[in-house]
Amino acid sequence: MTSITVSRIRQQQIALLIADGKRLDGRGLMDYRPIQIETGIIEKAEGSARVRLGKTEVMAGVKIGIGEPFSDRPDEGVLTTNAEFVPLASPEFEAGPPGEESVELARVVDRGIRESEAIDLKKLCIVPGKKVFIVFIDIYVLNHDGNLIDASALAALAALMNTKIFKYEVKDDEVEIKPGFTKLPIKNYPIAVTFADINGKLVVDPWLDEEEVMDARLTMTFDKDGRICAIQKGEAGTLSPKQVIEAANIAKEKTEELRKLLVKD
Amino acid sequence: MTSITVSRIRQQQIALLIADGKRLDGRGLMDYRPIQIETGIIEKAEGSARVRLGKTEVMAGVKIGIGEPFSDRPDEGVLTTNAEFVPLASPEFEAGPPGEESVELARVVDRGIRESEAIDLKKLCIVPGKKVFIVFIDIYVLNHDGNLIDASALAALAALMNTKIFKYEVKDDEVEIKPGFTKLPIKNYPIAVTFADINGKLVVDPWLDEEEVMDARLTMTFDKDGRICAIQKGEAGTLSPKQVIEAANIAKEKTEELRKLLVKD
Amino acid sequence: MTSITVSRIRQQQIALLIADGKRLDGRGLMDYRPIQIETGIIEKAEGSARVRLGKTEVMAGVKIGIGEPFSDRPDEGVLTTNAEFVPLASPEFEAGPPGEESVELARVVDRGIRESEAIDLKKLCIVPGKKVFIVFIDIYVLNHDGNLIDASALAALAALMNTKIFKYEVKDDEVEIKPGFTKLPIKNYPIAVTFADINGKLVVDPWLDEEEVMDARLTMTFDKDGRICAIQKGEAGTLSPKQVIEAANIAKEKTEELRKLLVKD
Amino acid sequence: MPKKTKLVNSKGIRTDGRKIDELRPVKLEVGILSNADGSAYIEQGKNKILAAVYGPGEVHPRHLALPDRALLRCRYHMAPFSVQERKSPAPSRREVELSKVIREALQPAIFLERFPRTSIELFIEVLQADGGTRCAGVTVASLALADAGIPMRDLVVACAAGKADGHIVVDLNDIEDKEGEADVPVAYMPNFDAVSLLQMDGILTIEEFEQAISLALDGCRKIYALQKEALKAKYQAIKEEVEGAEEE
Amino acid sequence: MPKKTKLVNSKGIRTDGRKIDELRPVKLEVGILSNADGSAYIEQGKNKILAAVYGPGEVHPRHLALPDRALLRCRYHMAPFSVQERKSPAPSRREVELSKVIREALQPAIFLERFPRTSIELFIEVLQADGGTRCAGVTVASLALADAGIPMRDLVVACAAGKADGHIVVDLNDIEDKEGEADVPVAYMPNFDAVSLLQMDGILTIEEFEQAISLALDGCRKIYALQKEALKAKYQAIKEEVEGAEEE
Amino acid sequence: MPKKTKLVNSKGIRTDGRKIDELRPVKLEVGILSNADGSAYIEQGKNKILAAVYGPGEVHPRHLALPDRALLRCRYHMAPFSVQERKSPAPSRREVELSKVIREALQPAIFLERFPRTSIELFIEVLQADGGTRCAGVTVASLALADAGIPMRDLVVACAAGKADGHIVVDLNDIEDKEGEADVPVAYMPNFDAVSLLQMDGILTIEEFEQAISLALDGCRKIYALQKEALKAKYQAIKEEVEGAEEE
Repeated sequence: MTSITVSRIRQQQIALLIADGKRLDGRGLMDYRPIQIETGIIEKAEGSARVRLGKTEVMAGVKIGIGEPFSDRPDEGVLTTNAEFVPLASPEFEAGPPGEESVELARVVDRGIRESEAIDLKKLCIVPGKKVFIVFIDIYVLNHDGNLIDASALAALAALMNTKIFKYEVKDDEVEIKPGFTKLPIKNYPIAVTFADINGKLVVDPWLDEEEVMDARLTMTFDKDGRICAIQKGEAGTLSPKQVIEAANIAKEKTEELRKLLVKD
Repeated sequence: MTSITVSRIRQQQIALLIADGKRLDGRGLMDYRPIQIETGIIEKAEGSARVRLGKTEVMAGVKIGIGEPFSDRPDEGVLTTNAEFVPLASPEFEAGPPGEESVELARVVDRGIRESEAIDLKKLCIVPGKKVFIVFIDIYVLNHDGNLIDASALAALAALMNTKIFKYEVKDDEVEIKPGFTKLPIKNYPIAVTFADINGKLVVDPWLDEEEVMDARLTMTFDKDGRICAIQKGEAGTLSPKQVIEAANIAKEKTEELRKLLVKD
Repeated sequence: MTSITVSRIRQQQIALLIADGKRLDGRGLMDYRPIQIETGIIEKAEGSARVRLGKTEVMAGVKIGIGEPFSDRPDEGVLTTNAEFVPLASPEFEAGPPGEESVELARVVDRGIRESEAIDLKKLCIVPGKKVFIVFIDIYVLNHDGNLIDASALAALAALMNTKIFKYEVKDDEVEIKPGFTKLPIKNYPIAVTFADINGKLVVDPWLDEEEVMDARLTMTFDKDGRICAIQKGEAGTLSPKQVIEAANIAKEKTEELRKLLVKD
Repeated sequence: MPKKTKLVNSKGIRTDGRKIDELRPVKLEVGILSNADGSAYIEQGKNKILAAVYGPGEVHPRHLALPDRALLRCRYHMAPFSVQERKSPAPSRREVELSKVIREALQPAIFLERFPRTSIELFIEVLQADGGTRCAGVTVASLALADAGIPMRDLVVACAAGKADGHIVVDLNDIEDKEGEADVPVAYMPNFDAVSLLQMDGILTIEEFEQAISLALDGCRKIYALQKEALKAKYQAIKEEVEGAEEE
Repeated sequence: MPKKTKLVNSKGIRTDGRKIDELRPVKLEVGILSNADGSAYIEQGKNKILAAVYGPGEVHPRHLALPDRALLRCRYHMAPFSVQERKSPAPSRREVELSKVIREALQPAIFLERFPRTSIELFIEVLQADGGTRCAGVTVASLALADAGIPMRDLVVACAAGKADGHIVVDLNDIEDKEGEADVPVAYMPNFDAVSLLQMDGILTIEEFEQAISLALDGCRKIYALQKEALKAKYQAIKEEVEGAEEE
Repeated sequence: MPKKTKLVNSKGIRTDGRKIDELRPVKLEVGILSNADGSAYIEQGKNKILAAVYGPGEVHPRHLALPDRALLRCRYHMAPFSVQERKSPAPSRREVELSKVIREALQPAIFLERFPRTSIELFIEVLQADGGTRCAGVTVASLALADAGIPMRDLVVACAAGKADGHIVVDLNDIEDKEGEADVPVAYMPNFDAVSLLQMDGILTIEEFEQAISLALDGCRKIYALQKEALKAKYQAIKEEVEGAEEE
């Protein structure tokens, strides 16, 4: 049987190594694990992607529906992001309604996409005030080995970039589906980078064992123009203001690196 | 206090007798308990029936509402079947949302009615794509002494056959209720027969004590023309393919017998 | 840490004193604790009030929405009353969906308002059968020191009397909000008086320690014309018919007294 | 709502032909469900209500057990087909409130202290509703408790009175309940002259309220006699069964 | 629903080019998730389904533990993006039923009695649905159990047969499932000639049903061979890894 | 959404008359609810927020108890009437997230290890919301914890900064929060120069972000002074009460 509880000795080992600028799995403090991205893997979804970040595995599926706009934004499509900690991903995940961790995950990923205006929601209006496209992003965690946020943000963006919407015509306010597809209009490419603070030292892309010993977690999401579009600090530890600024500068660089996996110049 | 746990000795007794072709309550292996059916007992419901199968007692009520059709069947009424294991029926039933057993019961009864096209749903369309009749079948288990499926299927069919719909006129897509009633259009008469496999022997209509010792349960529903319209195997035991075919032939006969209780030639 | 469990000795003390016509906190049997009412404290709510009854503290907020009328009352606004036992009010309150006590509280307060026709719901119709104002009363218990019903009924009425509705025009069945406000049309002023029966003696306005020893609780709500508009007996004790009539006569007087806190002649 | 119906005519006769102080026909049966420890059935007008009792038995979850008495739990529930428009089977706020007041109405009659650390579960199922279901529910639940052999100080019986077209009337039916001016349900233990449930909605003067209470208590006393008959009938039936068996 | 599609053409060829007794391509992989104690993946047509097993382990909540055997729990669940219209992640009544029948289909194969007071948790996630997900779910779950090292009497394998355009056909795809005349999913333990899941909806004569069962069992036997291959491939891979390691 | 409002005018003055580095008026009160073990109230602009603490006390359910420290639980909740459109009392996903980050913001300040196997329950109720409720919630919760006598390393204080009409501004009000370009809530323990909550939404360059952090920390330090005053006032009041009592 698998146990994901890290023994005390291993915890000390991890922390000691990091103090020394090393990591138990051989990575440098600012190195990501190997990343694999596949898209279009679920033909029935309008968009889909699977991201493997080391042993962490996350899928994102995009479904397009038709519904009503929010009353304060009558001419914009609607984005809704949901995350499931599928119980096959970890002995600690349970079936049932989303817990606070999966709510946080979904909201952090959503924030990056929303604030960077990654999707051109204005172009998803069908009949102003009445009918708009709804973009459902469903994040599906299949194997949890740490840093779900970065993997999920990558999977969500990859799935969006892969999304096709059926063509349609509007007749008397009714939508008629026509043959063919167009691409979901994508305007920006937000990328999240997550740090773990372990005994005062920052590392990126913590794996599960590191997450178990980390004091604080810090996620910074940058848009394609190198601007921050979302931040989330997590866990009960603290960071100094200096660390935060330091992290921002590293994250900017790292997001540029990661963005190249999805966006070719 | 009543206990529904069958003692080990009694379990052995039941199994030994059945091996011998006999049953503890004196029935033959292929005999039903006495069946009583009353209809029209709930005047406020559009249709209703109570079935007593030995000490098992089940009510079914039919309510007719008006709602939207499913988008893929715009010109058909909607059938929805629900079953409540009312806690007064058994010390093992609990108040609360339906558990897997009552979901299964409702779905098996529903399947028989739906697949045999017992209700002529086309005739329940009011305004195509907009307004149709919704037929709510509510199965209410009042005393559980085994074989809830057959009792419920009988009660549901009896209640449907007993159902009246108010007359109406459509004006500008609005429904106006008129005086008088018409019968719910019934096209078929699905009847369920349930077997218990006890140590490799099949019996029909298991009572509660037999259900506690049975290895597998098999329900076969036949329509008025002697064709199978629903099957459900239950419990963790297995059946041989030969047993299954044997059961089908017996069930066909038995359903004809039971159907006569409701449908007079 | 605060404990709200009253010790046995204290219980006997309370009961003995009451048998003697006295109360532990020095009040007469038919005296209320000091009452403070503030209104308009939540500027974002259309109406609001806070009531302090001794150490009991209750807020009521009124929000106005627009929705559909009930089909059997197409030309009336809709009233809906909800009560939250906010967990900061008592170590015995828990976060989560309303329990039976908060449901009862909301329904008793609602009954007084509804039956006395305190709100002129006819004047809250916008487009008959289609659009009406919905009046949401939310009762928020902030500190529980007994007699939540009377405090809540007072807070709800005070909030309603304090409620303003935006002006509007109807164009093609659509509501257009205009500048300015009108008062919510109030027709009646229901006031609740609650008794505790302790060893056969009635007292009004029980505080928490008295509630813990009371045998029965009796709430009587009177309208501005001295007529009863709601009654609720609570707890597992009993009352004699004579006590009930006696209580009604006292309650009539007491409600007149309390009403003066809100309605000036 | 426009009041469409004349509830009491000039001769003092109500929509269902009753006089103002006349009860609807009441039919009571005891011991009709085989699994429950006790059960009973009532028809009062078109009300059709079943009650069943399980217990005293183990408490689940255990931490709810009381050291000095039995825990009484009560669920009042309406079948989806019991009312005009299909009711969702999930408990409504009304059902939550009625479960509470019915439990509190019955509790003072039961010697709960004889069964510490156990629970008594009471289930009331309204199969058809016709006004006054909480009162009929108390009446039938009381019989189910007795049938379960739960020791009681007295039977609890309930009956409503109210106001319809200006008249104080007893045992309101559905339309009187909905279109009448007031409804006062009362539960009562006759041997103790003790009211254990009392509610009111509508508008009444104190004088009218006194009258209503008095009419409701009269109603209670009449139904109490029927309760006792129903129990006697049950025991008679048992006795005959037993004696028949002995003679064989 | 108007039947728009010709499901079987005059040459006996189905919409996806298969003959009536031909299975869809099946791809099986064992041991693909690192956290689970056992896992497997199946593609059957466009079905894409993952299964994972945790256990035997502690039972939560504890009072559900069984004194004489392991508690088997099973969740069949569809991803929101697995079907045409987005599915709410909350379990539907259909998923509740399928979780039950799948659990009952697998249970007879497992030596639960060897692990009293523990639980075995089985999770089946349908990533893409294309008709026959419950059967593919049983097939892949069986491999996940084996991968977890849970001792089993036999692998359980499942396959449906049914009726489309009057023909009895094996392994229905999505459109045959929806527009065909009948669907008969069957789970089977070949070494025991034992059927552990059997359902049907649609309309069949007894003769057609016999044919369908026979075709379904043929399908089961073919997939059973693939299951064993997949397990072998997994152990081969492990063996090579180990030996590779030894050689280094 | 069309940006209708000019958030900062040409003189650098904001919609509510403040300068860009000016806080809204803050009013703090400690110890205002009699049942809670500790409580506090904050008004910041039109925000009106109550916080209450119960504990350390028994953990329910027990299996959640931690062997080496107290379990801190936190519920951030908005009253239905606290916002423009009535909010359902059921917790929204936003409230779930804020409950988590607020708990994590306060936890490092508390000596939880002194109370193993107990729980500390923190309830934050937003009675009126006006932008920046999570920060005001942290500030007031910190006082409630202190009022409950829970030993703390430092008070936690929180303040947001953000960007409105191109200006980096402190302590955003409702309209700046909704129509501004970015919002950066920060919680801080001044004695340790430690950030315990940090979020951002909107768009900022790194330079703007540095400025925002710096402004937010200035805001924190100012509110920290008010927190300490409020605590002092409370103890002064107690002291006077006690001394008054002694003099009598």
